Amino acid sequence: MEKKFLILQKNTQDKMREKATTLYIGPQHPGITGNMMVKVQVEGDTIVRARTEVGYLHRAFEKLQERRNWLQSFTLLCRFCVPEPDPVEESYARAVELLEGREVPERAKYIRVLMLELARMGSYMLWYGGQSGSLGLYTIGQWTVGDRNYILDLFEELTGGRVYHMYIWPGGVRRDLPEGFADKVLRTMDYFEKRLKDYDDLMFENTIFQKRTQGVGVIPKEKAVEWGVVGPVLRGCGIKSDIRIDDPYEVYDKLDFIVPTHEGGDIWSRALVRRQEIRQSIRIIRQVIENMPSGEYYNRIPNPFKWTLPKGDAYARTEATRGEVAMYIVSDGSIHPRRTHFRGAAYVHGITLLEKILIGENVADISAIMNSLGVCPPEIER
Amino acid sequence: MSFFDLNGTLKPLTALKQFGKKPHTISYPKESKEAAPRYRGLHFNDLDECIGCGNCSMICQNAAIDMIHIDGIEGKKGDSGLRPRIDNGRCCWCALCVEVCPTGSLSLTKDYLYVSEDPDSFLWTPGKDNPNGKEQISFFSTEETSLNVFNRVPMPELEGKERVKSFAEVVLGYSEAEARAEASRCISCGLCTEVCPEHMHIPEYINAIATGNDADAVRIIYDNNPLPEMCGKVCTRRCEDVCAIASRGEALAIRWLKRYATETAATAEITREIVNPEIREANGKTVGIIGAGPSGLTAAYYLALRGYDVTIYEANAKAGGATMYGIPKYRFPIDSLDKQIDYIKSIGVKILFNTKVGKDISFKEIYDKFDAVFMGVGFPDAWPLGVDGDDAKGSMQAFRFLYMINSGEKVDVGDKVVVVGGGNVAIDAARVSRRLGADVTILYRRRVKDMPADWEEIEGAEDEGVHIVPQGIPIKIHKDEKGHVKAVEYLKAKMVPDERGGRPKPVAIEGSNTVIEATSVMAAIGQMGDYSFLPEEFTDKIKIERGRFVVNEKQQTGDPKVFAGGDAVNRTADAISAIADGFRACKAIDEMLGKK
Amino acid sequence: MVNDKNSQKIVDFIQNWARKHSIWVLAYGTGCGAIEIPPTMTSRYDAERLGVRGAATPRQADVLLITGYLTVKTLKRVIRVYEQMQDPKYVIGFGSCTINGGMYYDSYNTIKVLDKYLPVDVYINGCMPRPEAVLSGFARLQKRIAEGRANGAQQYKDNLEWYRANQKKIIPNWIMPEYNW
Amino acid sequence: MMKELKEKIVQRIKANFADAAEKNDFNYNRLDFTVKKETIPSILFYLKDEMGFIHLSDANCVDWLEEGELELVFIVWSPKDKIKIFVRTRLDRDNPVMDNLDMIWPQLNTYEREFREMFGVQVTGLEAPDEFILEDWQGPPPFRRDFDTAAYAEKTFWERPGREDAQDVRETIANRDGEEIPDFAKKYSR
Repeated sequence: MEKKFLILQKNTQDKMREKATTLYIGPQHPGITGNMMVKVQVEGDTIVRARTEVGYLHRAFEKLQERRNWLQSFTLLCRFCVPEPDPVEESYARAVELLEGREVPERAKYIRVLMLELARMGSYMLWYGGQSGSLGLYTIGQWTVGDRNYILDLFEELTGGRVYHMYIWPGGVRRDLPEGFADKVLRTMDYFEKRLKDYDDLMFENTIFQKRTQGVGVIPKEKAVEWGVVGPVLRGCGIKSDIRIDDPYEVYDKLDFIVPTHEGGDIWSRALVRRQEIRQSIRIIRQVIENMPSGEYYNRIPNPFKWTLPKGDAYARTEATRGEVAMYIVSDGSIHPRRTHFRGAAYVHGITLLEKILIGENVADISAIMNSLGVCPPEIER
Repeated sequence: MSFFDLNGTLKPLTALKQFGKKPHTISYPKESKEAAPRYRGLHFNDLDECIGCGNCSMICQNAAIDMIHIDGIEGKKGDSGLRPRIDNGRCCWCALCVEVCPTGSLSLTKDYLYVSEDPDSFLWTPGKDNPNGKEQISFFSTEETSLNVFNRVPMPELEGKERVKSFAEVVLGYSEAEARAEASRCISCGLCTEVCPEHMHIPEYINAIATGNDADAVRIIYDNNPLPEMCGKVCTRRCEDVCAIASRGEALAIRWLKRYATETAATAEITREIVNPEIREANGKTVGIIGAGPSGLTAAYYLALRGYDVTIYEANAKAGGATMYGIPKYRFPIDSLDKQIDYIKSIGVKILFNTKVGKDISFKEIYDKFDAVFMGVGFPDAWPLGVDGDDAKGSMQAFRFLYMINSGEKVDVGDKVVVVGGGNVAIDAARVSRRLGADVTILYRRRVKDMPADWEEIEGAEDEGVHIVPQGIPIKIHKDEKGHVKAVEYLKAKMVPDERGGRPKPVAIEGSNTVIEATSVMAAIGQMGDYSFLPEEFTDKIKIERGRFVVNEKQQTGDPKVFAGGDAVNRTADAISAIADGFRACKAIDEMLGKK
Repeated sequence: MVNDKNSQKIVDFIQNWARKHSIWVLAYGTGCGAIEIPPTMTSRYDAERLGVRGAATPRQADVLLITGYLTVKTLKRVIRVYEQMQDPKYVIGFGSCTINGGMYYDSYNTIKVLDKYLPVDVYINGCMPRPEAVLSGFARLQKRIAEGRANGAQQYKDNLEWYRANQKKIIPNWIMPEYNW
Repeated sequence: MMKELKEKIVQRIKANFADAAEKNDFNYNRLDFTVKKETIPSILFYLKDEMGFIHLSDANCVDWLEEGELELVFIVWSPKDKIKIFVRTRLDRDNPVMDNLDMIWPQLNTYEREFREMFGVQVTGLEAPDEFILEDWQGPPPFRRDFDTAAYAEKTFWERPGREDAQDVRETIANRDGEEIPDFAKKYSR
């Protein structure tokens, strides 16, 4: 009887292997993140092989920037990664400043941090919706994406645009804070602090969410750095790594905040890291508002039509919600960039890492895993 | 975790408590949230304020902005007559166009709704398509936020106290770094070229300086101006009046940049090497030119380049005309003039000095000898003051005074000089007198701001301690017993608005007589021509009206063979107009003789 | 009865009225415009009030949103998606880049003029169009449906050859099933 | 502190890789090494395994058209020392060949696919599908400097008509006053 069962089992397994099916997930937003395709081979509903296919959003920004001058290039930047455009703008601005040796006023640095942290919150609000939506919990998305509008309202008031801010540019920021803006930010923060409890109730306390995420999409801790894992995903593996601390920029070294980590390396730990980071962002924003110095907000660039940068290259890294993003610029001394390159966290997370960790997972979890890795296809293809 | 997790099952149900809450849904389109005060929506352009410089279309990285003609808007000086039109099928509302608009006429509004089923309807002429957009302006640029660099790089100068000690050049010239910085402020719109009588290629040479190609800048400058160093130092620079940057800031220092470029070529030989002009083969035609002033030299230079055999007859010992004898050396040193004359001579222009037409050689002789004749005779005489006591010793014309000083003669002006007039000649005479050690007062009929002299000159004079008395009309020169000037009596004037809309007129206030002591009085109220060299047989063809030759648009007089230019022709009476006359005459002569 | 002109009018009216109030959108955001779709759909703006809601597959959807630039690679998929959709179907072009290339006008990989490849019923201007603009775009589409003028699909059928030629010009490797037109 | 650390790193690299030319004049936490392309795998291995530069931050290709070379830049980061090192090398532009490096960092596989597709770099030993971002691309590698994207776009795609009445400001003014801009000056017009 025992033996017969084993034979039966083996036969079934063989049959299944023969029947390994290829599934095409996408290109219609497989992870509610953007257009890309994951081609998976499944046995039953277990993935045995995964290949990504990208290129649906390739606009050749890096090529286009070569045709634009140093200032004009700046307007393209926010389109690199749509949910959170500000880190890209910031890293470009800082790379240019690094290459040129341009000083940035203290106030501008504080405003930049304010922007970055608001953007982080906005992006995490969208992530809440995506992460829970990919598991079938749609109510959370209704709340968080709806509440995200309050952050976008702040952006609109500060920069004049809801989604594309085009605000952080070389030399500082574009406009000073409008009157009464600090109070509005604080009020919004108060609101979010209250709401975060609701999100917890619905998401982290929810059995469905716990069961679907714990132990799913595990990244081994010892391999994580080598595989190029960065940001909240790496912190979700229990490794404390944050560019804001390791390679501090703007005024992050003057601010007091915690870098949360969680052992486990699964979706659940990553979600917990993000959950705590929102609280840290609120903390940073409060500090920034409190310590905001007065003075200049912009160190004027020369006439943009004749603005040249010295020969050389510069590389500036920024911590975004997806992890380390960076801008590499090369100047040949002319008014146009010789080459720019945007290093997105998703470039690594969305291709090699995803292909690795999808193996052995359930088909139904692809979307959740992609979301938890912060895969942002427009950032991969640029 | 147990199989059944009670807490985790019940907690999500707390969402039910939201039932009673007021929703935050905006019931668009019934109600709508107003866009933020800084919202970047559709464009608005103040069509009257816009000068059509096209800066917006240049910064647009999407090539979304076209400059087009709009009915009802004509081009004029300082306005190209074109207005921007945005292709909303390209625009990304980055508002860089707003940031670089020199006038601040372009802005973005709170209005953002534009939904249409016709894809061809997305061309948007701001200001024309939303005439009421002004009330909705949200994103605009101020002097503070604008990306134009409104502040000029200051020109290094000698200190006022230092200056009066000698005739050393006051303006020291830009260093290379300063010139690059100043040149890089230019937005290359080219509005300036229209008001330049000579239409110099200003954006091009400034751009060449900005990019570090000084040699190219020199070549571009010499393309239509053979005396650029002179222009670089003393030009009246109308170009700077219409500079787009000047609408909210300080105009580009176009003159100083030209000066910088020409000074990079230190000698005539180096100039020749850099410019390396193409000299056409001699074509056997000859042109005679009367007067080696700016117009004559210009005509001579470009005719020589075109292969003509050119001879200039100059009455004085040196070439340069009014720029040699009328402009003090602290503004225009003799070296830099010599350098340019040497360069022009090196092209093959012959100059016969100390040859006064009408005395040393007759006009008829020249007329018969050459295939064409160009007269750049200028205004060698000055108007007398024409008040009681004008004949006193020590009463002179400022222009004569400058002539004597520049020829190296010694003039005793005493220790108190009164200069009457408000033009550059008056300021020059005053500042020269300061250098001779006198206390100087300038008497001018109108207000200081009405003075036709360059503001920089007026400021310079004040720095050097020249006293300016505005709104003073001289009525009498008092003489001492030896017939020498003792004092000047003048009436104070008040400004009366002109009914016809012209500039306000000074009207003397009766009984406000004031007397200032003086050892010399200089009249600087204008110059006039001397046409005695012209024999009568020509005067019926070569007409003179109101003291000036009558010419057509090709600088041709009634006699087709005779051309004229310079102060004796144009009303603006400055060097650049004279150069323009000379260049035009050259082209006309070439056209006329080339056909034969 | 159907042949009767007046009754046809009534039928059309009822049909259009019904269609107008249930425009289901295919959840396929093609470009950056997709970022303003979640806010439009969620509680703050709540597009479902207008009968706009997401549909999972092309077969169930009425509206194809081209939310921004289309790369050549995506265009191929979009054409296929569009052809799979059933009548009535409409296309909304989002943002500048669908109209005349937008900020990608000189990119080698994005198409510039959407209506050369697909029939577009309504364009929404903006970069990004904000949710209000998106809603007014839907409102305009509803109006056109009610007036019976949103006939992009009919245009596509009538001019299929022309569209096909344009599409094939930039998609060199045309391996696509032909749907029965 | 930082300076000494950098100095130490330079010493160690120089001792092991004779051909490494360093650039150490940055006033922030950065070092540059330029090496021959044959040295690239060994120096990257050494940096990662021996010196703690375990994080590959970025890999890049720059086209130096005028010099006939492609430059590869690898940026590595040490979480311990908090220093980033740029490792550069140059490839012949006409025949750019590099070795596959994805055994050092698996994500280099993706970068190499991009180099191959966008710059035409041949990567020996790379196992990956031919196409990465582009599909059915028939032109030259698009990120090379001599590929003119605007010209290609104009040739390949339509542009909406209706904008033909646009005028050039400089030209309009020049025409109005009869200015003749000489040809050699035109490159300085905007």
